[in-house]
Amino acid sequence: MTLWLMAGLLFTPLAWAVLTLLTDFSRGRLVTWGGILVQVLVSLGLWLTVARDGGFHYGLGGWQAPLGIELRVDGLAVTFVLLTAVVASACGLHAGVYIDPDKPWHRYFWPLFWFLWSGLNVVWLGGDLFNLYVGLELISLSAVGLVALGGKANALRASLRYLLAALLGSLVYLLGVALMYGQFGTLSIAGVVSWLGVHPVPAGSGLALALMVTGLALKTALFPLHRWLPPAHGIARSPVSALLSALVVKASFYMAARLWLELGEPLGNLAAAQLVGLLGSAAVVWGSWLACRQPQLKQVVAYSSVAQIGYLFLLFPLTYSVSESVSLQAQQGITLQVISHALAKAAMFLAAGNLILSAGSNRVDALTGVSRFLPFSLFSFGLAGVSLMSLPPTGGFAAKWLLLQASLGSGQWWWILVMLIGGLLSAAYVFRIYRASFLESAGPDRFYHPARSLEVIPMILALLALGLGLASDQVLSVMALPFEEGGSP
Amino acid sequence: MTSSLLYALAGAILCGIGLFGLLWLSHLLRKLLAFNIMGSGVFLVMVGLPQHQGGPDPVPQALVLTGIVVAIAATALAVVLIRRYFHLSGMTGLEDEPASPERGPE
Amino acid sequence: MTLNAWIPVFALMTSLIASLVIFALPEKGYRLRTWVNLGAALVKLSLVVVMVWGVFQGVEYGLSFTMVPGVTFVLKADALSMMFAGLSAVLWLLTTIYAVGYLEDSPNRSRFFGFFSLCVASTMGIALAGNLFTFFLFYEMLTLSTYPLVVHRGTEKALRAGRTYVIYTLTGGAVLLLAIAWLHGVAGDLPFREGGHFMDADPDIHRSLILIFILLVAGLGVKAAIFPLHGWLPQAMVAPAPVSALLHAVAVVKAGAFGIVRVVYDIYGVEASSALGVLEPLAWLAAFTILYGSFRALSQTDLKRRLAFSTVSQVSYIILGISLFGPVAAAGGLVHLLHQGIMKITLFFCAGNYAETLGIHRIDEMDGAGRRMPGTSVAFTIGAFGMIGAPPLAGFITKWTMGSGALAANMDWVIVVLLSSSLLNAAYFLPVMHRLWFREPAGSWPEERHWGRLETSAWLFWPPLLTAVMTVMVGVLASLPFSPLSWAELIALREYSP
Amino acid sequence: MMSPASVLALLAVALPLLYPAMALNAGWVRAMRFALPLLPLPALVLAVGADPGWQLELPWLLNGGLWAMDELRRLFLLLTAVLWTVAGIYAAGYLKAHHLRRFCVFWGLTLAGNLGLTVAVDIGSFYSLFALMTFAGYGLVVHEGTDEATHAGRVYLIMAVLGEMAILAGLLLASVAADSQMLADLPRAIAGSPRRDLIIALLIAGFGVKAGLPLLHFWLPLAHPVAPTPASAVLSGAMIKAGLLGWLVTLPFGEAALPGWGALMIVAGAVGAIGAAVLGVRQQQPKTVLAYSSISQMGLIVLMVGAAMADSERAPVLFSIIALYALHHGLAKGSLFLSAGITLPSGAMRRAAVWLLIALPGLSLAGLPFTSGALAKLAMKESLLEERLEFAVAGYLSPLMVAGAVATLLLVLRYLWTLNGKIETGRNPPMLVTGWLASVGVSLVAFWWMPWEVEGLVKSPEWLPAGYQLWALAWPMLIAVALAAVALLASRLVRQRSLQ
Repeated sequence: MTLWLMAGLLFTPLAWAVLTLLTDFSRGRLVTWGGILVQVLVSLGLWLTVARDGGFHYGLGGWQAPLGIELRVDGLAVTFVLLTAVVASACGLHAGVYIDPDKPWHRYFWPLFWFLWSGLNVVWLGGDLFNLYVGLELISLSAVGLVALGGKANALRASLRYLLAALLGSLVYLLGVALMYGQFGTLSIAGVVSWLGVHPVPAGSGLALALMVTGLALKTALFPLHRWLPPAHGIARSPVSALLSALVVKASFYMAARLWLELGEPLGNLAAAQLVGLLGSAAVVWGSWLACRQPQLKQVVAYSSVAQIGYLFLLFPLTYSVSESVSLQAQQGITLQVISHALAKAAMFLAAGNLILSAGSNRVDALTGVSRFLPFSLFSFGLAGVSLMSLPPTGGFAAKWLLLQASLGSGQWWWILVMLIGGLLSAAYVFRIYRASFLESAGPDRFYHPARSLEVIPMILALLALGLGLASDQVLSVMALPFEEGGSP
Repeated sequence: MTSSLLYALAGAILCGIGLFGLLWLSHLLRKLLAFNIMGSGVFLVMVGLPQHQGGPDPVPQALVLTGIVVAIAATALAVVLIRRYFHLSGMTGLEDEPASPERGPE
Repeated sequence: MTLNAWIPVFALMTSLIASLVIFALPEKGYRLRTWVNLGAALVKLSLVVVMVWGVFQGVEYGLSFTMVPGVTFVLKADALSMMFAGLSAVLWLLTTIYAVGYLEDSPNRSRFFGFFSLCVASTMGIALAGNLFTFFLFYEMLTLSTYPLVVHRGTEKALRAGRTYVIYTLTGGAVLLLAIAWLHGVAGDLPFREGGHFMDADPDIHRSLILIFILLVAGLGVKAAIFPLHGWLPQAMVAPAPVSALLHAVAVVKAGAFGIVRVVYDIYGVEASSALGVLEPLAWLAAFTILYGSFRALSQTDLKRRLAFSTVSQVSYIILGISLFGPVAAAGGLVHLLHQGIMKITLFFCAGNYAETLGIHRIDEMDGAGRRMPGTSVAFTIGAFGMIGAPPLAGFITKWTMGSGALAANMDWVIVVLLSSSLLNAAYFLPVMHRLWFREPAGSWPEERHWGRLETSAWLFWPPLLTAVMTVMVGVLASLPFSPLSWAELIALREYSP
Repeated sequence: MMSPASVLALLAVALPLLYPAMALNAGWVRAMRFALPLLPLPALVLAVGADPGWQLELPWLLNGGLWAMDELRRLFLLLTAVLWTVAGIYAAGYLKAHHLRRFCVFWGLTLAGNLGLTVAVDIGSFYSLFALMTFAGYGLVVHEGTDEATHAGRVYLIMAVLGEMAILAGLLLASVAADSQMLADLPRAIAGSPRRDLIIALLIAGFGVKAGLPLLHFWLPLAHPVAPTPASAVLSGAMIKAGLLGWLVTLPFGEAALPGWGALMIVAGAVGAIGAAVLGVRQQQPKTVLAYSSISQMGLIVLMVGAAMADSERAPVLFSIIALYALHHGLAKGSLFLSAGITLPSGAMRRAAVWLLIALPGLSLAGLPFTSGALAKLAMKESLLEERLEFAVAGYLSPLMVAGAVATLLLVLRYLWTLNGKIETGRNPPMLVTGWLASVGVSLVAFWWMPWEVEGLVKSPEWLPAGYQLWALAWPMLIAVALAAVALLASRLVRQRSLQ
């Protein structure tokens, strides 16, 4: 059973990718619909398995580490697998209607989409550093491809910039991996941890961790390494932007977080943790500030991603040399932040796509009067915005609450200020959009009606982000499932 | 001992050169080449460093092989994109193009 | 779970579901929308009546579940929540009727009524919230659902007002969140409990408690429009009249005041607050706000702005009442929660009627309007006299009770504040009434509209009259059981002897 | 089961209170006009027919309502009901069609307040009805809509609001001190309260605005002339007495001797009685003169109030005399005000008769023998004899009363003089004449059958003053006539000289 589930998760997406590579856009869409169904079912199945039996290690094809591919299937991983299934399905379904099938290069959308999905699953489940690298590269390359599908010179420019940043990040990460392997002789995170349990910490091994985190931070667009993100996310087609913001940046962050949580305590130091937190804070403030000043709708949303990503890096100071319960709160908070941001940002980009489609322009001030015409998409956008502002009862709020508690618990009150200011700044840019759309225009309405299905999808995502806050305890309880010892170390 | 350090140092130097090129050069193809140099440096570190534990380690060899495949794929993608970009814009660098007005819907 | 656990949820859901249905209805579905609105309002009212009776009998309504680790979502009906819930249920019904008439033929009604219902759902949630966390949840929801109502007209002015509103309230919300989180860190998840939690708090945390109290009041004070956090309120009067009515009488400012009541009574406990020494500064602040609001109201020429500053002043009565130590003053403050709502909604309804029927916005245009619109003007007069505190109207009961309480608490200066405020109220309301009844009209009205037999549309005509009758009734019949005063006394009794 | 008296009391207040609802229908305006005299009828029946002692409990009202009637309240109720009835008849003839409905609305509300406050014995309803009367009275004052009326209205309102606030504060303090919501409990509590002087000051000042206490009287000479004549009559005859009643039911008479406050009130009364005359004789408007006369008369009453405050033993006796005086003055002053609005018939005989009827209530005020005024003045004199009172300034009371009597007659003469200059010849509406005649009638004749009872005074019209009393009444009047003659001559001389 587990075998089938694992295979279904990791390899069938590749199969869909190959299948869709052979057909045109419309047939690819049919294949994708089937594929989405399968993927969602499989993800759900794995999630239920873990929720029932607890997490486990899994050696793919019977091979064990170091040469085999070792998977680590725990509550957190399956939650992200499920999240990926939800968000990617939503984006896929949306894209099927949204993307114009007549442009020839659009037929590459589906293969890239599926490569991306399989790469994400690899990252969520991957247990050793190198496989994570491969998964990450798979994600980066397909993401770059998806951005390039915009077709225009701008899109290519953004995608090239993205590609170079991603490659640089990968190499820095890989360098860290090399040093790590040279130091410890293993690629498995669990292996490194058990090695450190026996031996004293070798001098200079912090460098490996620093390199890996830096490379991943570049791929996650942590301030000041964020410059590549807004053009890429802003210029891509809306479903692509949604995928990128919701999932792709999370993949590299997820790896950084795993590294930090396992190795941060022995290899890191306080200054580094605070520095990362500081950069995250700067991202929150600077990203929100820039989001307030963007003339174009999707740029606003993209800069908002920069800001929201900043929150994630508060994980580093809030888990370093603090009590167990504070660390747990911080981890839970960050996890919720990842999930709620994924849902909300996907909803926001998809809704923004609808708004742009109907207003016929990407500019914020072109939205004047759209509230009379397109309240449904606007409402989705608004709901997602509520989550970004981290107002209750959204998941964003639950996340912020836990982070506040963690900051208070560890006495690091300065992060509280960051969170409050960040919340207010995010309100500023979200309300800027509301404001523009509430303005009554004198001229006649000339809006285009997007299909109903385009409007429903972001709404569902936004409602999920909203409901996450109410159900966050349940969600977190699955993540915290005890890890079944017995797989390979 | 020294040989492994030598490999590692050489790798580090290559990395440095590549990084410099990647950040400093403006022509896209040069950037791409710099990326490849940097990649080579990383691979060198990877295979070179673990040797001190008595003879070649098979794992890094396998990893580097995979790494090279990934790097080739990336290079290929980059080349495609650079070519297409050059066709559309006539430019070989990523500097901000002269005043792009209203971009229209997407 | 039993039915009793679900009744508060139903009460909350009626308007939430109504809101979703209304959003889904097409703009043209005028009749259906009206019926959904009114039906939901009636259902909610009956649920609240059931709960009021139950709470009086001592039945426990409520449910709770864990939302975020360590924090529970609690809905609970106690005497205090029933006071607020009753207010919002009754006035929602009337405001809905009014709004249907007010927005006849205007665009975006679907959006308006959707958010309107959402706003009421938030208010209900605030009333029924069983701990600060739940309270905060609905408190922020209220901010969000009122924004579209404030900017409903979509003019530059409305949007500016909306921006001010949002800046104020969200900042307040952030401060409140900080305070709640801090309190949670200090003392854990505290349910609202009569008598509070900090009766014998550890002296070590006194300093934190005082700071948290200040933050809580600052956060809540934005919505309650306490000086100097009141700036948004006068601007927000650009909203349509039913929104102003709701904002001033039921939802927003009341939410702030209600929150402060909750904090003082059910979190800190009045004795602990008094022992911490935070009550007296609060009383001074409230007293200053009362006078300040009245002074500012004097110089306003726009009717709704004058009413807005009057709200600034009046809401602080509630806070003044609860920050005086003693059950009588507490009853006076609490009862004003209802009284101010009823009176102020009357005034705003009337202001809306003048604007809609005659195009009157400024006070100097009101000459002789009493002859043209006697019903509205009678309602306005009653509301204004109530505000002044003329007996036997609602405002008098407040002032009398609060004054008695202040004297019992040996805080004689409060009498001076009460009387000065009455004088100032008289100074800015009596000239308006003189204009209404004793000046000759200036010829033609700015924009007159006619509706058959009545002076204005029936939808607009009856709500203010009903609330005016209520203004008289809650005053005259103050000693009946279930009158606001009796209910407030019940609450005060339970708070002071839990 | 409610007693008939309680039902009547409810009806007495409810009828005028609900009467304004008739204004909703524009077609009923005629009915409203002719309903004016009917409004106080239940109260009249109650005052005349029901014996004091009934109680009406209204536990649902405000902080618990209680209405009842004692001897004191009965006289005030009687005065109020009678005066409003005759003024109502008068008004039905007097009013023009312009803003008639509005006038009727405020008339009804003011009446309801005025009647209700005399039977209310709980603080809440007393104060409520008092405020109702005050605020609705504004409508009567500014009814004409002229600039003078608006100005007068503004002064009236400002002073009234200040007065209301003072009353509220006083009642609040007293109520907390007494821990009771009943007026009857207040005097004792005030007397024993540490804030005694503050409360007394507030109450004196608050009710003093209504009662025309010197320095709080400014609204009176402004408001009375500009109000419609029937409204002036009730303002001056009945509403001004509400302030007096307020004092009587709240201040701590009989609980503690307050010589300081008593002296202060006596000084205030003296200033009012004489100062008002000094100002009043220089006025040109008949109704202004009457307004000053009211202040002057109230000054005399304040003298008695002061005496009652100073000497707690004598307070009960003084109370009944104060009530009697108030009744007498209210009826006579009402009649005088109503006479300001009539026109003279053409025949000489009838003119003379009308002038006589105009003058008689005035002379009654001055204490003309065989009138209610003589009775009241003598009773007052008796009660304020120096040997009967035990406080410092008691000795000044007699001379002050004499001076007051002189002042009274001077003002009446001045009124007649100015009226002579203004009065026109023509026909009167029948209702107007009826109302006026009725007022003269109750003042001169019906007074004797009214249920006042004062220790040592015989209640009958056959009562003849003894010789010494006659002289005591007459000599101040002679002085006044002489003064008036001198003034007349002087003004003639001045005019002749200025003509040359």
